[in-house]
Amino acid sequence: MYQFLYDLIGNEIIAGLLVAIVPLTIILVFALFGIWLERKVSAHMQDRLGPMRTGWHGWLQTVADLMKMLQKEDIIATDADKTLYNIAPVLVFTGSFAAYAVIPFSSKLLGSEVEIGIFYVLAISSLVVAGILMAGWSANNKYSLLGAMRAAAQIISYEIPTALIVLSMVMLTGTLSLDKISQMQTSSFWNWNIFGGAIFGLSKFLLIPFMFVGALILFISTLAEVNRIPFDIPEAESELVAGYFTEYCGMKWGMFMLAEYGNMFAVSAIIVILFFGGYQSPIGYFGNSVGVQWLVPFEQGFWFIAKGLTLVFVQMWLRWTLPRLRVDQLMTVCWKYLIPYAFLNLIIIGIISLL
Amino acid sequence: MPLKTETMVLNMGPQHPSTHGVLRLELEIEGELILSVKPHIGYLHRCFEKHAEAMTYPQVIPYTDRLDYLAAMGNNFGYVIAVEKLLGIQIPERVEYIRVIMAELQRIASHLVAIATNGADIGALTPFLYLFRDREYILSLFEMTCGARMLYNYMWIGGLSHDIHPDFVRKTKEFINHFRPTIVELNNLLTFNKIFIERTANVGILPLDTAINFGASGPVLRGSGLSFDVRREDPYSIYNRFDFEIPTGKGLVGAVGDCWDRYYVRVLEMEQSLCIIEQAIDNIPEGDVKSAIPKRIKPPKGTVYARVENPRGELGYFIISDGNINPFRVKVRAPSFVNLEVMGELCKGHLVADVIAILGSLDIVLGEIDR
Amino acid sequence: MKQYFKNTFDGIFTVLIGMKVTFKHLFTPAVTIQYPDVKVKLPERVRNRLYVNMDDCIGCDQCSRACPVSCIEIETVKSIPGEDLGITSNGKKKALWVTKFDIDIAKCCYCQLCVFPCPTECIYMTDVYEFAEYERSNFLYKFATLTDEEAVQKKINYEKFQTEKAAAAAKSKPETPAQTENKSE
Amino acid sequence: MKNPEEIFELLKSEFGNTILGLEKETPTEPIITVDPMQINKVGLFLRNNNTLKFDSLMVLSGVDDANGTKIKDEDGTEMISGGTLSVYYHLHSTNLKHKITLKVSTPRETPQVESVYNVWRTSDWHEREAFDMFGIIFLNHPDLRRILMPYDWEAGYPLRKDYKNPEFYKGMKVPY
Repeated sequence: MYQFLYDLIGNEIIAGLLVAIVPLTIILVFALFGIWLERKVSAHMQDRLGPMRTGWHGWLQTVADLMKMLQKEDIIATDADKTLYNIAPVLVFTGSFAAYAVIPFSSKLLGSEVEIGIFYVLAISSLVVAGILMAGWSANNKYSLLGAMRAAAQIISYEIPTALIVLSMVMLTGTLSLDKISQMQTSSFWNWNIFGGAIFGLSKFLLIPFMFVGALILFISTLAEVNRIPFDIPEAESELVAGYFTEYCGMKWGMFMLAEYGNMFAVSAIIVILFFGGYQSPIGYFGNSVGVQWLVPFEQGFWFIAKGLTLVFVQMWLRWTLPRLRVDQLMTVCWKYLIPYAFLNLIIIGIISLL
Repeated sequence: MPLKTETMVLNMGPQHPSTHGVLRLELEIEGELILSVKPHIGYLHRCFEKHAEAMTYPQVIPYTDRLDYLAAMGNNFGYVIAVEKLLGIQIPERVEYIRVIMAELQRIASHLVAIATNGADIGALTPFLYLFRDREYILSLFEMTCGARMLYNYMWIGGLSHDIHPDFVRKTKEFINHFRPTIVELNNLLTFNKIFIERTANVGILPLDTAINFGASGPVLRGSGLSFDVRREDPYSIYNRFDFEIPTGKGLVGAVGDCWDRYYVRVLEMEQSLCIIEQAIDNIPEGDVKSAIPKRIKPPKGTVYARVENPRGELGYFIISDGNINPFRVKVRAPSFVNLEVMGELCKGHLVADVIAILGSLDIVLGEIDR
Repeated sequence: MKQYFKNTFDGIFTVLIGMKVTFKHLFTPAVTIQYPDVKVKLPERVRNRLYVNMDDCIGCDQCSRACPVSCIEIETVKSIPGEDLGITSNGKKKALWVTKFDIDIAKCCYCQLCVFPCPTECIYMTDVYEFAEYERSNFLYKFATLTDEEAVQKKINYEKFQTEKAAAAAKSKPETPAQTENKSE
Repeated sequence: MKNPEEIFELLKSEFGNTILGLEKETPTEPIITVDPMQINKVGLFLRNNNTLKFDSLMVLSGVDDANGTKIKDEDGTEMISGGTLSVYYHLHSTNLKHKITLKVSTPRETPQVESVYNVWRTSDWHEREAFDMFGIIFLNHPDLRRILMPYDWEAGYPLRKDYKNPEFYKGMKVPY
């Protein structure tokens, strides 16, 4: 994608910018769609209808919200720490937007095919913690301070199980680059990593249960990184009013929302790539069978977004069923349950891959 | 020399999403650990007792509705029994049956709100919507009989303001058949959910002797294991004709008397109320509900203390009359006022998130605390 | 150790049960209605806004005495014997001009205590519940049918009639004791 | 299960003249009047004696008896002087299932009552409310301050019969 544009324009800065525009639009479009989806899913799960007024089934609702947020007055608390207060939302949004640089949406559209894809994603996503701490501290409000402290503890401690599961997958597939991992899981869904990857024989069947356990642990720990129920303690509505972004309003608050939904899709994209075969279609490509070669990347894009959305739906589904954990229980779940299971999983996958 | 840390005073102030009304909790916290809780009340004080001294006896009833605005039928019931005891008049059977049915329906509606807000405070938003949908059935039953949804002024001294609607009996039976499976669904979704149990078991344990010493009553006392219910201890109206058990906290999940027990006692009580309604709905005797309403109510000089089992606990009315048409003094013993005193004891050593869970399990309503 | 695995198993199992319940509700039809377009049909005993049917009202002041928040103010003027004030629906002869009948619906607590004592059932509660106003003064509903000057007019001819009656009584009295005369002028 | 008369005899024999009398003639409940300074000891005895076991104080209510002389001062407001303020204690035993009502009267000018805080912890807020509404001082109560009215409400005690609403409170008009 970048190479193609670079040959076209010649100047790498403009080409780089153009390449960066594509994931940005994807995030914005997904955020608008995600917020609407969340309101409709939560509504129908609770026997109500959700937004119905703006357009058919309220699909323009999020656009209306965006307009409202844009023209809202931007109030800054008088004794808030101005500079930190303004940087925080930008930092949080860039943290989640930067992760999209390496996510391969399809074989053609894959941003920078840098070799250390997954390692880069882990590093960038911890930038969000700094943003949240800044937001909490600079708002000079006791509730946001409590929320920020909780967020720091939660996101940092949940990076360890994520790193362990990613480690076990990298050990299995041998590469760090997300694009290569997706390419290894070609042709049918039976070759997806969740079913033991594209190898044959006994070890494939032995791997399947541990792959399921690994996917579950990754799903839970990334849920905690994105602050979604049952781990949404930093912005617990019923205890801390709105946690670290209590004092924000207008577009700054909008940035936090955008970052949360952007993170949600980025995290489910990572899980899809690692376990559910990235942009590979489960049942072969319609384009190949019909011989229309240029259709394949679009199909890949479609499959990738479809899988991403199902995982986002599961995250929303969890949000509207489960209550919220307490801060110390959150730590016990991470340190006493997820990390030991992730270690065990890592060791067993290592042994099986030696067979 | 340990690091010098000072405690932070956090105001869970009058405007807070989960203080169930205008209550200010002054938390002294160290990090997340709570050292002391000081409740400040009085934000919703509407001088009920001063008003009552200026009104005639029947005019006080709309004011009693506004005490515990989630269980207005129970408040009317208490006040009306107190004045009838003072007057010493005989109530027709039909009125007694209808009053018991209305009080039990109101208990279910009030417990639905208590359970819904307790769940919502801990984060589960979906049960909140399901339970409010069921509560809507009960409110439409009330609206059908007396025209109002929450503040009824339905029970008068000596009778009722309206007779029940012709198809009230059929609709109540419909409600009972609809409501039983939803309790099972609630148990699947929330009561036995591991995260909910984790958040409420062994949190805010109220030992039995402090509960009695603090005068707690209702689900808060029964959650600590004592099966004390005014309908069984000091039977008023015709409650001695119905057989129903008194659910108490048994510590199925954590210690006896923790938040989960108080929550689960309310769920079981709803089922018991359904049984009472079923026993009462079929044999409502015929009769006129307004026959025993005296034209001029002038009770003799004297004092009376009558108490009623409200969904939040034992609601008592202490009325002193000096012989003319206005009561001389009306003192309300509000259950939430007494249950809230336990808050200071319960929250020591817990986390900020537990204060919300404990407050939700105490199920207080600021209307009757501040009067 | 056993408790450890029981916790993990419990955690996963109860979460799945909860998810099954909410998934089932994804397909049950919604119970809410779109309010301004679809309105709930209220039962007939509903008590929302007060209405007074003035031609039945005999100005007996029962309702304003029964009201706990005293939001009903009534002023009446006695009628002169010659005047005819019409008959209420149930055939009772009216004897008082109701010059002022105000209900401050902002203070009303909708308890319906005023509806029961009314002898001619002219005050009752309708099912109108959308009567928001921009100013609080618009909540003072004036039900009196007499315009202001008519009300003043009625007061004047009542006082006039009063003085004539007093004078007539003073004239008829002198045939009996004589000395009362100077007192009555 | 003891009826009020037996309890009265028991208390009379135990405490002698601090128990002032038993009012039985007014309807629905006999009331034992007790000397205000001894209510703490009587309460402890009632709770710890194992034939009585009154372990729960249902309600503690302050009452302005308004039996003093009504004097009208110049601008028509009437003040009551003399007379008594009284406090009613309704006690209940959870396991012996019997109830009793105690009454304590104190002069209106210097209303002093012994606090029963150490006997029944529930009296903490009830006594604060009686103080807030009637001005009855409860001796050695841990923190006797107003509970329902604003803490710095200096316009007197609202539930007294001769209470007049102040014109302004911190610049806000009180009667609307």
